[in-house]
Amino acid sequence: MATVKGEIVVNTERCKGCELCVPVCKEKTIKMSGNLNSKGYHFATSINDDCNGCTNCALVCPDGAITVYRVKLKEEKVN
Amino acid sequence: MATVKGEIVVNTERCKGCELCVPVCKEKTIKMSGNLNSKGYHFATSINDDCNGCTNCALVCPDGAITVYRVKLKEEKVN
Amino acid sequence: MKDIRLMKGNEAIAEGVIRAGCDGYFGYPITPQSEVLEYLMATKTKERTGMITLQAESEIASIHMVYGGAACGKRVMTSSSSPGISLMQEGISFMAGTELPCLLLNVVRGGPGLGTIQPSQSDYFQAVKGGGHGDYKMIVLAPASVQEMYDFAKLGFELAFKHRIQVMVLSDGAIGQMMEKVELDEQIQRLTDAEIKQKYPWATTGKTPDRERNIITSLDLNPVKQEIININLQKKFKHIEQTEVRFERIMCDDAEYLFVAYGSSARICQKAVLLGRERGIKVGLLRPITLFPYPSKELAKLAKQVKGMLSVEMSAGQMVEDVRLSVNGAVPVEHYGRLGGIMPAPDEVLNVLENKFIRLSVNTPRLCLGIKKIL
Amino acid sequence: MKDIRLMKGNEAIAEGVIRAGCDGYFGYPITPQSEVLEYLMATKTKERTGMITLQAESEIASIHMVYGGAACGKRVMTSSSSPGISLMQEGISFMAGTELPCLLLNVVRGGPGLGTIQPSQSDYFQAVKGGGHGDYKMIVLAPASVQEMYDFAKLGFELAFKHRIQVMVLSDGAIGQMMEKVELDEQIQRLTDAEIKQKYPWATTGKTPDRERNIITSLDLNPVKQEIININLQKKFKHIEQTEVRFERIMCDDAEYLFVAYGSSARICQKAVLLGRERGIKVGLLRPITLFPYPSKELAKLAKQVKGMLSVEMSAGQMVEDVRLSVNGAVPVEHYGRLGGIMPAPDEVLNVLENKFIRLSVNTPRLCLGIKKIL
Amino acid sequence: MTEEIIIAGFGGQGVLSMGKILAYSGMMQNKEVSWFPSYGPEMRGGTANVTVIISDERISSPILNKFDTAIILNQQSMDKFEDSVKPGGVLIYDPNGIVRHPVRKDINVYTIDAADEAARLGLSKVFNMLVLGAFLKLKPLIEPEYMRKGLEKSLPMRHHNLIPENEKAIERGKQLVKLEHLMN
Amino acid sequence: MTEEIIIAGFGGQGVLSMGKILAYSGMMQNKEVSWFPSYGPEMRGGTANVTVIISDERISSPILNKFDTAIILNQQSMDKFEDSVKPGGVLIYDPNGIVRHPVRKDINVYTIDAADEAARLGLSKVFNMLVLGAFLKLKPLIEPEYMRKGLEKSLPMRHHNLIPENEKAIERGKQLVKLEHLMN
Amino acid sequence: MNYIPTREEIIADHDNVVYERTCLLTDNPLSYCPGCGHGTAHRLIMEVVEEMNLQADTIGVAPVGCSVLAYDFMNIDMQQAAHGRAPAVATGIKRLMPDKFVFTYQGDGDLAAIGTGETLHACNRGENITIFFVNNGIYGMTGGQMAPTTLPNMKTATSPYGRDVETMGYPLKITELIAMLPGTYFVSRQSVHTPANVRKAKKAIEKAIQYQKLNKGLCFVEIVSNCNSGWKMTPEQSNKWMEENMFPYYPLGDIKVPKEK
Amino acid sequence: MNYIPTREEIIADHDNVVYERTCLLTDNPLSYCPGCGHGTAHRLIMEVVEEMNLQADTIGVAPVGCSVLAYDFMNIDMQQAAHGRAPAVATGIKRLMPDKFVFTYQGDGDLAAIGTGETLHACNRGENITIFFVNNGIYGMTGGQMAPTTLPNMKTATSPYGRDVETMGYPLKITELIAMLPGTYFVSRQSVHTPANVRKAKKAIEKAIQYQKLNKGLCFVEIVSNCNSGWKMTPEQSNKWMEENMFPYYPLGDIKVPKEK
Ligand SMILES: Cc1ncc(C[n+]2csc(CCOP(=O)(O)OP(=O)(O)O)c2C)c(N)n1
Ligand SMILES: Cc1ncc(C[n+]2csc(CCOP(=O)(O)OP(=O)(O)O)c2C)c(N)n1
Ligand code: SF4
Ligand code: SF4
Ligand code: SF4
Ligand code: SF4
Ligand code: SF4
Ligand code: SF4
Ligand SMILES: [Mg+2]
Ligand SMILES: [Mg+2]
Repeated sequence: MATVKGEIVVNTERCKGCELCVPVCKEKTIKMSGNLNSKGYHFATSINDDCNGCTNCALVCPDGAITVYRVKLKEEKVN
Repeated sequence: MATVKGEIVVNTERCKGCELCVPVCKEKTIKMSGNLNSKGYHFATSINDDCNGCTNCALVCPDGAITVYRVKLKEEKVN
Repeated sequence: MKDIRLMKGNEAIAEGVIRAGCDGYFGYPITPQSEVLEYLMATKTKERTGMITLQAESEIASIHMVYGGAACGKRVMTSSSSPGISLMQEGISFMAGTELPCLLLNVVRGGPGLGTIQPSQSDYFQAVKGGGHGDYKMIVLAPASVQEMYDFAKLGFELAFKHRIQVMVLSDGAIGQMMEKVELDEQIQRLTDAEIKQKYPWATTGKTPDRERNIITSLDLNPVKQEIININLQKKFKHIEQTEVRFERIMCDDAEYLFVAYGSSARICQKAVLLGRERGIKVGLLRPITLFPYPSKELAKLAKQVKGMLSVEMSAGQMVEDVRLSVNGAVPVEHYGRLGGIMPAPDEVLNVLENKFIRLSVNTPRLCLGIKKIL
Repeated sequence: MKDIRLMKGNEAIAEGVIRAGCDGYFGYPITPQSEVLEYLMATKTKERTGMITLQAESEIASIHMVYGGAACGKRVMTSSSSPGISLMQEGISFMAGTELPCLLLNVVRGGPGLGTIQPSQSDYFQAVKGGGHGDYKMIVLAPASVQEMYDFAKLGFELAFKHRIQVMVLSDGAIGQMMEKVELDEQIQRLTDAEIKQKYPWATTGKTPDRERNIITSLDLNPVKQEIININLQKKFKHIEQTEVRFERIMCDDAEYLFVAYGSSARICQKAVLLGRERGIKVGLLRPITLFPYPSKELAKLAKQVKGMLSVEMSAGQMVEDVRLSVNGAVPVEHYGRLGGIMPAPDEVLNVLENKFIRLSVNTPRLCLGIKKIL
Repeated sequence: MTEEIIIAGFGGQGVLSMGKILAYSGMMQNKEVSWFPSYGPEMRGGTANVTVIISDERISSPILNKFDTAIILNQQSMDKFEDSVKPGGVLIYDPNGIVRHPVRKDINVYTIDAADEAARLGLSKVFNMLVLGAFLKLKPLIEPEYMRKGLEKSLPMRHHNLIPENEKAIERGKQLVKLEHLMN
Repeated sequence: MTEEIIIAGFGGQGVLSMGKILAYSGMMQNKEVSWFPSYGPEMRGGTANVTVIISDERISSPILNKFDTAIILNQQSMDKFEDSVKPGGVLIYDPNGIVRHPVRKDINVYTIDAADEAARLGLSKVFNMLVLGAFLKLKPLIEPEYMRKGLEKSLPMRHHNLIPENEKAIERGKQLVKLEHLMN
Repeated sequence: MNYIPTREEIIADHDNVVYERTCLLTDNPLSYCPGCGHGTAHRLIMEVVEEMNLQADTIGVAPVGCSVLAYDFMNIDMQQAAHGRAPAVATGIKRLMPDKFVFTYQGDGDLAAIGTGETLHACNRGENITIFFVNNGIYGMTGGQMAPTTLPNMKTATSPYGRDVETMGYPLKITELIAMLPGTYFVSRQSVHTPANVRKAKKAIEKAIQYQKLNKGLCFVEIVSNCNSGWKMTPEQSNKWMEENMFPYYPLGDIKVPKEK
Repeated sequence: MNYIPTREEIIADHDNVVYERTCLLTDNPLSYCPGCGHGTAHRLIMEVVEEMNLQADTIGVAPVGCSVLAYDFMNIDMQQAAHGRAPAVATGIKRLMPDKFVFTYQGDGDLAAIGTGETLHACNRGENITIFFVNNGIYGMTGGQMAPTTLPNMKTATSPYGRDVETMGYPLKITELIAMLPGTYFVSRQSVHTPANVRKAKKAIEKAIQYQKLNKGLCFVEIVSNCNSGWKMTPEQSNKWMEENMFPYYPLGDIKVPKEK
């Protein structure tokens, strides 16, 4: 059986820390980093493996900072 | 028995000969004069005694050239 | 066979732009120049050459339609008269800032405000010094005949594209409304989109893979960059001052006194020159054809030769400042003007010249209305 | 107790007009002057003095609201910055033609076009020569401090009503945005409608049986009449030239070289004068306070005393023409300008002065960017 | 030679086109010509006038205050233009509808009953050609051959069939013109 | 005496009001002052800066390219303004969030951990007063009495109860400032 | 030898006047072409102002258009506004003279082309002014060019082959648009070419003035009118043409009437 | 010693991309405040242009407003128009380059205040252009002043005590007005603050572009958006406030859809 798994990559320099991507993620995958980017913004970051690649976060990101990936993964050695 | 009788006075210098007063007179009292006023217009003129003072002509006159009078006349020696 | 017609100035320039390969006209009616739009509509430009003619909802819309078209590398124009041109000042400043070529026609009438609809030359400052905000110049052509109304259509577009600059034809109600003989020349083909793309690589014609995107903007939030942009703009104006000055010398060679006049006034002064010569006065006329760039050098040269210059304008004294700046005190410069839509007569201006410089005539000018005292 | 505050120039003029008994403000936001409208709104002018403050839908609407109010004899004003002022040129010309008093504020930014939002002085020609159509002049006041922004509100209205003329305060982004100390004076009562009717019998306040109807118009279709109207207008301007010139002389008495500068540039030149004196150069500053009427006589006088004049402007060379016209060749006049929103530094302008006239310094100005070569 | 003419009357009388035909004919005869109409709101209320100049030399101002000839076709125009005829000049008018006749003694005054004649002919369109004929009788500046060329140029193709009629009217006008007053 | 200062950081850090309090205080102490903000679209993206000049003489340009002191509160401002400190001048910054620290050797560099301290105090509002304290420690231009008057004038009435807190923060800031580098 | 007065003398006595030009029209002859509706529109407005005794309280604003000289004819204080800007001018007046009756008188080019922004925003702000809008489907003054209200296929100086809606746009029903704005209170379309229409138009004008006195917002009365010169017809023909062609596009009647009783 | 890729490495492989910033947005960082809807609106338009392969056929017009620098972000040929004049500029372009896809991108101050006339007349002429209208109820760029679309009682820099509709006018529903004009073909109001709304908005944008290719007349897509800076809220608060306050006034959805199938 295959599962859909997603992943996001945040362009931390483009991210302005608006936090709009956080609530739209049903998987609660996104949190704001404690670190700052060079503009001084706390950037968004992925904090778990639950992303399902739904693209919600990327859709609402005003700065186009999020790239979303999705694959069908074979169920392997889950532990 | 009294009859309503009217009369119009055309300010011939104001009249521009547009002829709009002519058709609105149900009594066919108004005709354009063969003479010209100083601006070169054939002016409107009253040609009979049938005016009933309805003011139609004055209402449509764009140049405010018509004054309308109306009296109740005692019926006298009609011949 | 030569195509010779009797045309109004306004019709002549309309015919002129069609034949000059104009792509689009956008304008709004105003006396005394509505015939431009009317002529273009009547002649079916779309069918004749493919040229678009559109009546806009206002002069402001017109100038910004011109902006949009010009930014695509098209030959576009608008026309209006004084109040309408005032409304375009922001748009003109934008075109200056973006260096977009275009042809603008002002058929000047008497101001200020609604003024009269009669001919005047009181928009000189606006055209030449810059009625809009910021440091900029347009090339300003001053036709003195219906033929020149026609000719300056082509010349105007040529200059506009050569220098990426706005060219204003500064005419007036007399030149616009009068009919005179005009000799027409051949139709110039409109450029194809492909030709435009090649000739004007700056134009917004759609970003293709072979080039970076084109941007038409007059904004730079960084003043350091904006200063460089502005310096380059000023360099262009300097270059134009050195290369594009046009003027006509009429009986200047032996002149002791000089009329300086453009447009309608120049015609009157030309007659006055003849009258003057009849009276034995060695008078000449310098007629600036370009008001910017101004024939300052020529005037500076003439300043060494003549004893006085009279700037004759249908204004309270505008071009006279450029005459003074040109001669820089070397010779007395006086002004004579009629206002509100009145044109001076040839003997009138000659009398003024005599009074101001020669003082052998005791006649005060016939129609002067006290104007001499105050101007 | 004196009421002293630290205020932005834009706030100061807003407070100034309230205290000068202004009846109405109409305006549209634009950087760098939006604080004028914002301040008036925040301070609740309606409650304070009964003054009306209204945000219009555009600058064009603003100037014509001003027209309507001014024609009723009210003290009204608008403010904007360069592109917005360009949009008002038709309206300004109408106000000139109808001789309506009003106060206009231009907080100039770098142009042309959208330009920058930084300070500039490149709208001099527009303000002084007439950006609108027709022969007209406004009184133009050039504040050089926040205090003057405040003061010129009252002065502006006084002059406007004294001469039935438009008064423009020609400021810039630096003066508008900076905060400085301002000393405020007492509130002047707004005129009642009855007082207006009596003081300004020309105002459209409703035709009562005791007078003929009042008409505010700039139109006369008869050019002969229009010429008379225009001649009278010109007489008024001449009168203003004779009576309302204002300027400041700074260390001019023994000056051998002269800066001529207004507004922000004048502040910089004032510092440059001190620097120059330290370097042993006898340099002074003439600061025109009124740009129209221009202090031409004063400059002509100084031309007999100094060896050279340097017009310093944040423009490509506009006021310098008036300096040249004033001295009429009697002394060399040079120009130094920075563009696009850049302000020159005191030592920079002093170096230019030295280079141009004294030639003992070999330093080229620090920030000159090649501008010297072309301007 | 320079002839400065004002033609003034009503809209609808063919004032502007009369001027245009005159100017075009002059141009065909290789003269310098100018034609300058009253324009814009001036025309409200139906008045119309045009200044035509025909000359051997370059024409300076197309707008004039004084004229060699005034052709006047209604009272308003008479009131306005009688005074602008140069001393010694010519004034031609159609007396129909004129209540205040010209009074100047230093000019030559002629009349032409063009309106009546046009009505008689049943050709109201040729009214202006009759008047033009009167003018050409008094000022034979244009040779008939060029007059025809002028007509051809100034009338649209579809009206060219009317040219002979117009020419006839011009000839008729030449006959109809009457001297009223010779200058003192 | 003339002190030319740039304060640069984020919107929300109280940059403009810090400058205003400084200017107001200077004014109360009878100095000439000017305060010139970055304005308009420059502020998009949240940056804010203000030039404050305090002087004994009339101030010429309120806009400067070089400063005696730069107070820098984020990386973007560091990138922009480090170079504009006059040789021998002072640069004060809060190192929090700064990744590229100042490198110039011809100026005096100080730090203040104001953000941390404000967080520690639980009073994010006093952040800018801590920084102001640091500046006043290094450039004691304004006497405390005028500082208070400046606060009174520049804060709206309803915030006057906060003045003691602000004064305390200024004092605390004076203690916290640390030298990083003395000019060569 | 008793003098027997003629019938005319008996009747045309001042006491018997039932209709006379209002004294708020000056003696200046109107500058309009014969048969032009502008004259009637002027007269009606002035009649109402006279009847409501508002001369001293009225400030009118003339546009640029054939009625540019309205101030020569209306015996009230007037201002001449730049082309299209009358609503802004009136706003300036009314805001500063709130007790005056302030109106604009505008043509279709003035109000619906160049002045679109000022018209819409004055309406949207609910300025307590009255706008009289004379829609003749053409630019009369400048010689009969196309207006925003010109009908499809109608010939004008700038649409000599007829208005082609594809390239020149559609006749703009600006009155319907502004009626949608909450700032307008009373919006009506009338004509003045027949006695009955004149009477109705006068009623609408009366209402528009009365509501202004109650500060209800902007009142707007459109008068569909002829421009016989521009249309190149006789006055009578033009009125007929208007009925047949203009009214279907611009139907007469009230468009927005106050809701409350 | 086989290298075992991490989970991230396996997934975040280029082949697995399901959402990525379109290449028609440049690398320049957007100049907008964090959380501002302008960025999303830009992205959607560019995505559609990319997907429809229109880059070489597109000419965009930037307004004066926060999006004045749109040309720095959109990788297409663009013109920057004067405040309010974008529809006129676009008209000039489209008339002369009828085969191009021409759009304007305008704020509410730009489109509905100073540019009212240009907007209305471009719509009325049925110009074959597309207007994207970002309505945030405020003048973002100049620092948060009142716009024609500002809600009643809403506080802005020039209505610091709230918009008083009596004196400052009513929020202007310009979109509803222009939908009434025969020249407009497709008019829709959208938002971009949730994933679902983003998807819908993109659909509307697609339609607006497709219809332009068919020369159907003017297409108009309003995007109700936040200006969190001007409203003085966090991005999240502002979107909530927008839902609660803006949407009731400016309800989302299609306003005018083509009649034919
Ligand atoms: C700024 C400006 N643009 C154009 C004109 C020319 N102009 C005068 S009146 C007019 C249109 C008049 O039409 P309308 O408003 O319909 O009035 P009407 O004459 O038909 O009553 C125009 C375009 C002008 N005076 N000012
Ligand atoms: C002629 C002119 N007037 C005013 C301005 C100032 N200005 C710039 S943007 C703007 C309003 C912006 O608001 P909006 O269109 O709603 O765009 P937003 O910034 O909200 O996206 C104004 C008034 C200008 N640049 N030009
Ligand atoms: S793609 Fe969906 S699941 Fe993954 S982080 Fe984004 S919103 Fe969450
Ligand atoms: S929505 Fe985009 S900009 Fe905002 S926090 Fe998330 S990644 Fe950053
Ligand atoms: S008042 Fe009536 S009846 Fe008398 S003339 Fe006029 S229309 Fe005829
Ligand atoms: S309606 Fe008036 S102007 Fe027209 S013909 Fe009759 S009286 Fe004369
Ligand atoms: S041109 Fe038309 S609108 Fe103007 S006065 Fe004549 S008929 Fe009336
Ligand atoms: S000011 Fe408002 S509209 Fe402008 S970028 Fe910031 S949030 Fe967006
Ligand atoms: Mg009309
Ligand atoms: Mg907005």
